[in-house]
Amino acid sequence: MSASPRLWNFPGGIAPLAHKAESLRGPIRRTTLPPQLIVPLTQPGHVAPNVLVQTGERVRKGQILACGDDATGVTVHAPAAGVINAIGEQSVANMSALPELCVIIDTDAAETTWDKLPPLDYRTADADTLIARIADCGISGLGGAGFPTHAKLRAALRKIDIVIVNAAECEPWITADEALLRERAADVVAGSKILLQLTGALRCLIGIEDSKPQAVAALQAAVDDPRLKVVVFPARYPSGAEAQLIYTLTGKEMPSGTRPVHNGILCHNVGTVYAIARAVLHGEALLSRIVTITGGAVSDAANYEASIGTPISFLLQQSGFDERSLSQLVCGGSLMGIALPHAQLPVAKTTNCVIAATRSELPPPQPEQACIRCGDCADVCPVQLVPQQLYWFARSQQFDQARANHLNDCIECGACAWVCPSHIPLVQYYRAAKAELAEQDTKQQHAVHWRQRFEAHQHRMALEQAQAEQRRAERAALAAQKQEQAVKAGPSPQDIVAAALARVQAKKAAQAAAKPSSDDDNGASS
Amino acid sequence: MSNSLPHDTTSGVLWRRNPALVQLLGLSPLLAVTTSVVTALGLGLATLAVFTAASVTISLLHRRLNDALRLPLILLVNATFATCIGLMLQVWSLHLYQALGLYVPLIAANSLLLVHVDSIASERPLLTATAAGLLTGFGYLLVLLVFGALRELLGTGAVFANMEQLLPFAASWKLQIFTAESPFLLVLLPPGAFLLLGFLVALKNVIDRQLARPVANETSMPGGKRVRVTGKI
Amino acid sequence: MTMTALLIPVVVLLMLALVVGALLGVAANKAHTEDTALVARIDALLPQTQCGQCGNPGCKPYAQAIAAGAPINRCPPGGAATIAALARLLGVQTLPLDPTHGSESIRKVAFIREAECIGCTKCIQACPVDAILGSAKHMHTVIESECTGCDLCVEPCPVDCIDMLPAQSALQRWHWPLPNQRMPGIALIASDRTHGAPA
Amino acid sequence: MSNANNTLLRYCLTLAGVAVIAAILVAVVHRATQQGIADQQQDNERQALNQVLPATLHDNDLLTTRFTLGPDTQGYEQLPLLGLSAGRKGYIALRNDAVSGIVLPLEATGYGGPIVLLIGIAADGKITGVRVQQHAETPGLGDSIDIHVSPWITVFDHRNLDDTPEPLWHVKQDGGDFDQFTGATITPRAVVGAVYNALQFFELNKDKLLKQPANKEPR
Amino acid sequence: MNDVMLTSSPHSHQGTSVGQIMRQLLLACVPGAAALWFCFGWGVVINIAWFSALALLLEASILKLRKRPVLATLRDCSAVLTAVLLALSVPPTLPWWAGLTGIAFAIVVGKQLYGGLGFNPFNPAMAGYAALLIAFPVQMTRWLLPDGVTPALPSLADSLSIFLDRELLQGIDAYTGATPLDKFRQHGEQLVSEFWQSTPLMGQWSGRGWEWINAGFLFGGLYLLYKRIISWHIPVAFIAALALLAALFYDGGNAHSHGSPLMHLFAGGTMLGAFFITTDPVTAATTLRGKVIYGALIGGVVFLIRAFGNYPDGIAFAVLLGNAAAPLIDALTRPRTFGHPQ
Amino acid sequence: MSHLLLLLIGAALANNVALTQLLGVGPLFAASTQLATSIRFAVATSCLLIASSLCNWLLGHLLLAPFGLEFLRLIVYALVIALIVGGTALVMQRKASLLQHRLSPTLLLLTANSAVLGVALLDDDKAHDFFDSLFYSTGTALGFSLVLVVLAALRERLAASDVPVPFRGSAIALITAGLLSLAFMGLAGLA
Ligand SMILES: Cc1cc2nc3c(=O)[nH]c(=O)nc-3n(C[C@H](O)[C@H](O)[C@H](O)COP(=O)(O)O)c2cc1C
Ligand SMILES: Cc1cc2nc3c(=O)[nH]c(=O)nc-3n(C[C@H](O)[C@H](O)[C@H](O)COP(=O)(O)O)c2cc1C
Ligand SMILES: Cc1cc2nc3c(=O)[nH]c(=O)nc-3n(C[C@H](O)[C@H](O)[C@H](O)COP(=O)(O)O)c2cc1C
Ligand SMILES: Cc1cc2nc3c(=O)[nH]c(=O)nc-3n(C[C@H](O)[C@H](O)[C@H](O)CO)c2cc1C
Ligand code: SF4
Ligand code: SF4
Ligand code: SF4
Ligand code: SF4
Ligand code: FES
Repeated sequence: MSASPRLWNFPGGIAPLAHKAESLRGPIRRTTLPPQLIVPLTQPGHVAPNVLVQTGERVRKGQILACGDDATGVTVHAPAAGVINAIGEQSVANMSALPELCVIIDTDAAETTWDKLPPLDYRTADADTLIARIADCGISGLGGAGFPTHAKLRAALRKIDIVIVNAAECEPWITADEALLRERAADVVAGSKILLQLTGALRCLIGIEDSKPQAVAALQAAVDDPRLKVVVFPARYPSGAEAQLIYTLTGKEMPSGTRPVHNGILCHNVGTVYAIARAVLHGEALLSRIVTITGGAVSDAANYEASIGTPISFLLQQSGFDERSLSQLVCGGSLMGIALPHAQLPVAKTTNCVIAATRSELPPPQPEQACIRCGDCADVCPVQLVPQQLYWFARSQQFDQARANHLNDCIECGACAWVCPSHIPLVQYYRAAKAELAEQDTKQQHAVHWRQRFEAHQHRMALEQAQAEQRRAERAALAAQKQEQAVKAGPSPQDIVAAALARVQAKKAAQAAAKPSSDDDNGASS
Repeated sequence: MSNSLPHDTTSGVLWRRNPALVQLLGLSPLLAVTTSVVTALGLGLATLAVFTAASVTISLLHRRLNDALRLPLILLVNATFATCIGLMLQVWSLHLYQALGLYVPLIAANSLLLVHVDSIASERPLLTATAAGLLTGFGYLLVLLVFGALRELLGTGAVFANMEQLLPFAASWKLQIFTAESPFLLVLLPPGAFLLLGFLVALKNVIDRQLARPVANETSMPGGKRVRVTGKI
Repeated sequence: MTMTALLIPVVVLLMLALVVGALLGVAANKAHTEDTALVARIDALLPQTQCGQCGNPGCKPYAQAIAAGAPINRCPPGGAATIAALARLLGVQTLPLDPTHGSESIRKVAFIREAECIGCTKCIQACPVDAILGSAKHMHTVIESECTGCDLCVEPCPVDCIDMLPAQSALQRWHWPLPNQRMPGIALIASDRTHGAPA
Repeated sequence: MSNANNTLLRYCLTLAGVAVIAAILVAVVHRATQQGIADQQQDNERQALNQVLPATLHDNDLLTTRFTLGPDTQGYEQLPLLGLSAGRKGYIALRNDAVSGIVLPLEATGYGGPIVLLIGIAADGKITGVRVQQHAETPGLGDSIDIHVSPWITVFDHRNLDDTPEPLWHVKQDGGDFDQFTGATITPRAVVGAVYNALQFFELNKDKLLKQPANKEPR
Repeated sequence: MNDVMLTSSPHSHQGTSVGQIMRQLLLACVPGAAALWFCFGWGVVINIAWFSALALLLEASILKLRKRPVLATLRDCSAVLTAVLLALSVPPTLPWWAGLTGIAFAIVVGKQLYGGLGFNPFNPAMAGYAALLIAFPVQMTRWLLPDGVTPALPSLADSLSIFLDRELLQGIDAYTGATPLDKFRQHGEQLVSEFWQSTPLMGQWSGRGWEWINAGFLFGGLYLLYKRIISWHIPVAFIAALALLAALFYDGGNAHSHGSPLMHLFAGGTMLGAFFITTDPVTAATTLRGKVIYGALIGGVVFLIRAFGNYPDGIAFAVLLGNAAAPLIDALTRPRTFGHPQ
Repeated sequence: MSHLLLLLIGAALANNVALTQLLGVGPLFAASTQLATSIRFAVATSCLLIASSLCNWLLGHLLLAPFGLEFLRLIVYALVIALIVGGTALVMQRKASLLQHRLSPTLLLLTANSAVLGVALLDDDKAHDFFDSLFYSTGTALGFSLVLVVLAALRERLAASDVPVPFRGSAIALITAGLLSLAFMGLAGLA
C-alpha cells in the first residue's frame, strides 16, 4: 500500500443521514423467480424499439426480445424463460409516470437453461470485439443515467488515459454497489482490467467513500494489478457525481459542455464494470441487477439480486412490506430518486434501490415558500452555481437568463433543495427550465433548416415561374405573328373566335406536355 | 415610448391611455412641480399652450419633415414656444415663474410633448392636430392638477393656497381642510412624489379592471386571418 | 424696436440652424440606414413554419411587416416565446398571442395515409419546404424530419388523406412542469404536483 | 450626388427658415415683455424689503439706495458679526432725506448649513423685521424659522438691545427669552445669535450706517 | 397510497425552515433589547408590543385581501421580526400614531407591495424608519436621556402617556435630549477629550448606555454567527469599513475629528445594523464576494453620513442604499461555475 | 480643486438629478427595464450630457452673452442637443429606427431627458465657469447613470416578484424609485 494519494476538494456538498446500515445487515439475497416479469424495452431518447418476439411466443432465458435501431440502441434480453403474455405499454419507474413499451413474460421456473455467449479472452480480443460483446449483452450504465455502455465505450476509443470506477455510492439509502463490492470485488477488478485493456488506458482509479470500510477492504484484497488503485475519500454528497468524482480523484475539472471521454477519462459505475466482466468472461447478458430494498416500511431491508422485470411489489413483499406505514415510495436514493405512484412497477436496469419510507423518514414535501435569498443553496452547490438566481429566472420564465447563468451545468443533485429553508422544489424548477431551453434549441435548429428549405423552394418556384413566363412570351409572340397575318388578311369576327379557340387548344396541349407546373393557368388570360 | 397612438379618442387620452399615468411620459415636471395646486396649474397651462402651438406649427410643417430634420425642427419649435411662454409668465407672475424654476424652459424637452408632436401632429391635418394638441395637453394638465391638489392637501392640509400668484383675484381661495399637528411632510418631498404617483397608477389599474370586467370578450374566429403561403386560396 | 435688435438674433439663429442642418444633413446622407439587417434579425426569431397564420405569405414577409410596424403577436407556431424574443429585440412590450391568428399547440407533422392517396400532387405543390415525396399518380409520403407542420398540404388534398399528427410521442414530449406558481405557500393542489400531465 | 446635395440644401433651408421665424418671434416677445419683467422683479424685491422695513418708515425707493456688503468690504467695525460669506445687498431707508432705517444682510450657521437672513433696523435701533431668505434646515424641525411655515421669526419685531439685554438673547433652554422649537434648538439658537450680532454690528457702525447715502448705488 | 403526491427529487430535506430562522433572530435580539429597556425604560417594550401587533394585523389583512394563506404565512415570523427591529430602532418616546405610520410603511409599502416575504428589494424595517424620519422628524429625533444622565426614567405610566401622546405632568422635554452621536456632531471647536468632559452623555468608549446596548446586540450577533444563521461576511465587512474610515478621519481627536473608531462601533445603531439589519438575506447581496462589498459599502456610507451628512446616524439610509445596489453587486460578482473558465 | 470635487459629488449623490432634483425621470423609467439596455443608455446619456453641457457653455459665453442674447439660450441649447443626439444616432444607429415614420425610441429617450437640457440651464443659473460646468455635468452624468443602472437591476429582480396585480409594471417601478429617492435623502449634506 502506497501513501494515500492526493485528493481534491470539490466545492459545496452536503452530508445527509446515510441510512445505509439497515440494508447491509445480510448478504445479497437471491429471490425466487416471480410468476410474471415486466421487461421494459426502453431505448435512449424513447425511440421505438425493434421488437423481435410476438405475444404467445415461448422465450428462453437470455433470448433477445428487442434491440435498438441504430448504434446507440440497447439490446433487451429475456431475463427468464417463459411465454410472452403481452407486449404493450406498462407503467415503469420513470419520472413522467407515462407508460412505456414492455414485454410481459409468464415465467417458467422449471426452465433454467441460459443462452450464454462463449467466454472471451479479453487479453487477446480486440476492442471492437469487446465492444460488440458488451452491446450484445445489453449493458447500459447502472450508475443512474442508463446510457448504453457500448456507445460510451465506442466514443472512448479515441484516447483514454484514466479509467475511473465509480464506487462512491454517495446517496443515502442505496447500498447496491457496496453490497456488490463486499461480495464480488474480484469481478469488479476483472471488469476494470477489461476496460484498461479495451481503452489502452494506463491507470484505473476506483473511487470509494470512506464510509464503506468493508467494501474498501474487499476491493483492496482483490486488486492484483499495479495499474489499479483504490482511492478512498471522505464521504460527502455528491462525491459520486461524475465530474465531482473525477475532480476528487484527479483534480481535473471537466470543461462545461464536454463529457469525460473528451478529456481522456472514462468513468463507469461498479455495477456496470461488474456486468462487463460477466459479459466478457462468462458471456452473460445483463439479466439481473442488485437492488436495495430499504426504508422503515419494510421490516427486513436487504439487497436482492433481482431479474430485470421483477415487480417491485414482489421484492417488497419478500422484505416484509407494511403498506400502512408507507409515506413515500422512491426508486433510487432520497436525493435523486424517482417517486413511484405504486409498487406494481418492474425493476429496470437502472433500478438500484427502492425506499419504502415512513412519514418520519421522508415526510411529504412542505409547502413551498418564497426564497429568502439566504444563500444556503449556493454554499452547497457542487457546481458553484447560484441556485437561487437560477430559481428566480426559472420562476419568471426568463430562460435565456437562466442559460446565461449556466443552468445547463446543474447536475440536478438536489443539494440546494435539501438545504433550502423555504422548501422550494428547486430541482423541479431547473428541470422544467432545462426542458424549455432544450425545446428552444430544437426549435432554433428546425428554424434554420426550414428557412433553407423554404428559400430553396422559393428559388425553385421563381425558376419555374421564369420558365413559364418565357414559354408564355414565346406563345404570345407566336400568336401575335398569327394575328398579324390575320389582320393583313382582314379579320372577321369568326376568325377571332377561331383564333381564341385555337389558343385554348394550344394551351391545353401545352399543359399536358408541361406536366406538373401549375403556373400555366394564368396563361389563359394573357 | 413611441406608441402614443395617433388615433386616440378623448376618453382614451384623458383616461385609458393617459400618457402621464400609463406611459409615464412627462414625468419630471409631474413629480417636481406638483407640491401645490398653483404650481401644478401654472405649469399645466404653460405646457398646454406650448402643446397647442407646437402641434399647429409642426402640422403646418409636416411635409418638410424627414428623418434627419425631424428632431432639430421639433426641438426648435418647442423651444421657441417654451421661451415665449416663459417670458410671458414672468410678466404675469414672477413669483410663480420662480416657483416653477427650471421647469418652464424644460417644457421644450418634455417627453410627452416630443412624443405627441412627433406622432400626432406630423400626420394630421391642421384642425385635428390643434384639437389633438389641446386634448393631450389638457389630459396632462388634469393629471398635474389632481396630483398637485392631492399632494398639497396631504402635505399641508389645505388646497388652493397662494392662488393669487396665478390668478390675481384668487387670493382668498385657500381652503384649509384639516390641520394636523405634524404635517405629513413626506408627500411634499421627492420620495413622496414617486410613491404617491405609484399609488395613483395602481388605483387607475384597479378602476380599469373594474371597468373592464362587464365587457364580454369579443369572440373571434381563431386563425381567421390566415393567408396561404403556397398554392391557391 | 430697432432693426439691429431684431437682426442679431435672426442672424445668430440662422447661422446656427444652417450649421445644424448641414451637419445633420451630411450625417443623414452618410448613414443610409440598412433595413434589411433588421428584417433578418426579426426573421431569425420566427419559427420558419411558413404557415401563413400570421397573415403573411411566410415568415420572412411577416418579418418585413414587423419591421414596418405590424404587431408582434401574430405567429401562433412561435407563440409566447417568439413574442418575448421579438419584444426584447425591438424594445417593445410583450403582448399575448392574438387569438384571431390561431393558438399555440404542440408541433405536429403531416402524415399521409398512403393507401388512400391518389397521387394528385396537390399536396406537393402546397408544401413550402418540399417535404413531400412522390410523383403524379403515385402515392406520396412526408419526410418527417423536413415537415414544418404548417398543414398547408391538408386542405388541398381532394381525398382528405393527410393527418396532422404530433411530432413526438407523449413520452418524448414530457418534461417536468414548473411547480405551482401561485406563491407563496398556496395549498398545493395535488394535480399540480402530480406528474403525468404533459406540460 | 447632386440629389444628395439637393436634400442637404433642403434640410438647411427648412431649418433656417423656421429658425428665422423663431428668432423674430422670440425677439419680439422678448422685447415686448422686457419692461414688464423688470417691473415684476423690482416689485418682488420691494415686497421682500417691505416685510423687514415697513413702507411707513421711508419715503424713498429702497432700490435706489442699495449698497453692497461682503466679507471683504472695508470700513466697518467688526464686519464678521454679520457672518457674510459672499457679497450681498443692504438698503437704506430715507424719510425726509434723513436716514430712518437700514436693511442689513446677515448669515447664520444652522443645522443643515448657512441660513441667509435679512434684517431691518430702524434708526433708533429697533428691529423692524427679520426674514429668512434661504436655508437648508430639516423640514419639520428647523424650518419653522421660515415665515411660510411659522410666524416665529416675528418675535424679533420691535426689540432692541435696551429692552432685551444680553442675557436674554438666547433660546429659553439656554436661559434666554426666545422659544426654541420642539426637537430643534440649534436652528433658533443660531438665528437668535445672528440677530443679536446684527444689532451689535449696527450699534458699532451706527454713525457710518446712518450717514450711508454717500455710498448709494445708481439704479 | 392512492393520494401519494409525486414530486421531483430530492425527497428528503435538512429540516430547517424560515420560521425557525426568524425565531432564532428574535431570540438573539433579547440581550440588546434588554439593554435598551434598562437604559431607556418601558417605552421600548411598549413599542415592541405595539409594533408587533400592528405588523401581524397588517400582514394578515393584506394576505387576506390577496387571498393568500394567512396563518401559514404569519407563522414564518418575518413580520414580527420586522416589527421588533423597527421598534428597537425608533426612539422609545414615539407616539402610537407615528408607530402606526412607520410599521404600515414597512409592512405594506416596504414588503407586501412587492409580494411579501422574499420579494422586497428594500429592508422593510429600514424603509419604515427612513420614511418616519422624513415624515415626523420631531418625534423621530426625540430620544430619551439614558439612565444615569437623567435623574429618573419615565415610569411605566409616564411611558404609556407618552405613547398615547398625552400631556405629561413634567412635560416630555424633561426626559429628552440629543443622542450622543447628535451631540458629537455639534462639538464645534472642542477637542474630542474636551467634548467628552463637557457632557454627561458620554461614557467609557461612546455614548453612555449606548455602549451597553451595542454590546448587547454584539452578543446576540455572535450567537447568530455561532448558530450559522448569518455568515460573517457582511458584519465583518461593515464593521471593518466603518472602523477603518473612522480611524482614517480620527485626526488624533482634535477639533476636526470625526470620532474614534471605538466610539463609532459602539454608538447609535452600529451593532444592531451590523448583525441584524445589514444581514437581512432578502435584501442583501448574496454571493460571497458580493456580501463583502455590500457590507463595506454600507459601513462606508454610514461613516460618511455620520461625519459629513445632515443626519447624526445613517444606518437606515446606508442600508437602503446598499439594498438598492445589491442586485447590481450580485450581477457583477457571480462566482465561477465549476467547469467554466474564470 | 476641492470645490470642483464637491461639485461633482454633490451633483452625483447629494443632489442627484433624477431622485432629488427630479430631472430626467421619464427616461429613467423607460430605459431601466433591462440591465444591459440601461448600461448602454447610461453611457450614451452621459456622453450627451457632458458634451452638450460644454458646447452650450461655450456657445452661451462666447456667442449669446456678448450680444446680449440670453433670451435665445433655450433655443440654442435645444438645437445643439438635437445636433448631438441626431448626429450620433444617425451615424451610429445599429438598430434601424423601428417605425420609419417616427423618431426612434432611443432618440426620444436621449432627447426627452430633461436632465440634459436642465444641466445646461443650471450651469447658467449657477454662474458656473467652464471647469465648474465640466465637473457639474460629469457629476450629474454619474448620478444619473448610477440611478439608472441600479434601478434597472432592481427592476430585473422585480420581474420575478409576486407583486399585487394592480401594482405590476409602472406602479411598482415608481414605488421602487420612491424608496430609492428616500435612501438618497440620507446623503443630504454631503458636499
Ligand atoms: C459520446 C457520448 C455521448 C453521451 N451522450 C450522453 C447523453 O446524451 N445523455 C446522457 O445522459 N449521457 C450521455 N453520455 C454518457 C455520459 O458521459 C455520462 O456517463 C452519463 O450521462 C451518465 O451520467 P450521470 O452522471 O447522470 O449518471 C454520453 C457519453 C458519451 C461518451
Ligand atoms: C448527483 C449525482 C450523484 C451520483 N452518484 C453516483 C454514485 O454515487 N455512484 C455512481 O456510480 N454513480 C453516481 N452518479 C452517476 C455518475 O455521475 C455517472 O453517471 C456514472 O458513474 C456513470 O457510470 P455508468 O455509465 O456506468 O452508469 C451520480 C450522478 C449524479 C448526478
Ligand atoms: C435628522 C435630524 C435633523 C435635525 N435637524 C435639525 C434642524 O434642522 N434644526 C435644529 O435645530 N435641530 C435639528 N435636529 C435636532 C438637533 O440635533 C438637536 O437634537 C435638537 O436641537 C435638540 O437639542 P437640545 O437637546 O439642545 O434641545 C435634528 C436632528 C436630527 C436627528
Ligand atoms: C438574518 C436576518 C436579518 C433580518 N433583518 C431584517 C431587517 O433588518 N429588517 C426587516 O424588516 N426584516 C429582517 N429580517 C426578516 C425578513 O428577512 C424580512 O422581513 C424580509 O425582508 C421580508 O421579506 C431578517 C431576517 C434574517 C434571517
Ligand atoms: S436555499 Fe432556498 S431560500 Fe435560501 S437562497 Fe437558496 S433557494 Fe432561496
Ligand atoms: S441541483 Fe443543480 S443547482 Fe442545485 S446544488 Fe445540485 S447542481 Fe447545484
Ligand atoms: S405564423 Fe409564424 S410560422 Fe407561420 S408563417 Fe407566420 S411567422 Fe411563419
Ligand atoms: S408536409 Fe404538409 S405540413 Fe409538412 S411542411 Fe409540407 S405542407 Fe407543411
Ligand atoms: S396525399 Fe398527395 S394528394 Fe392526397
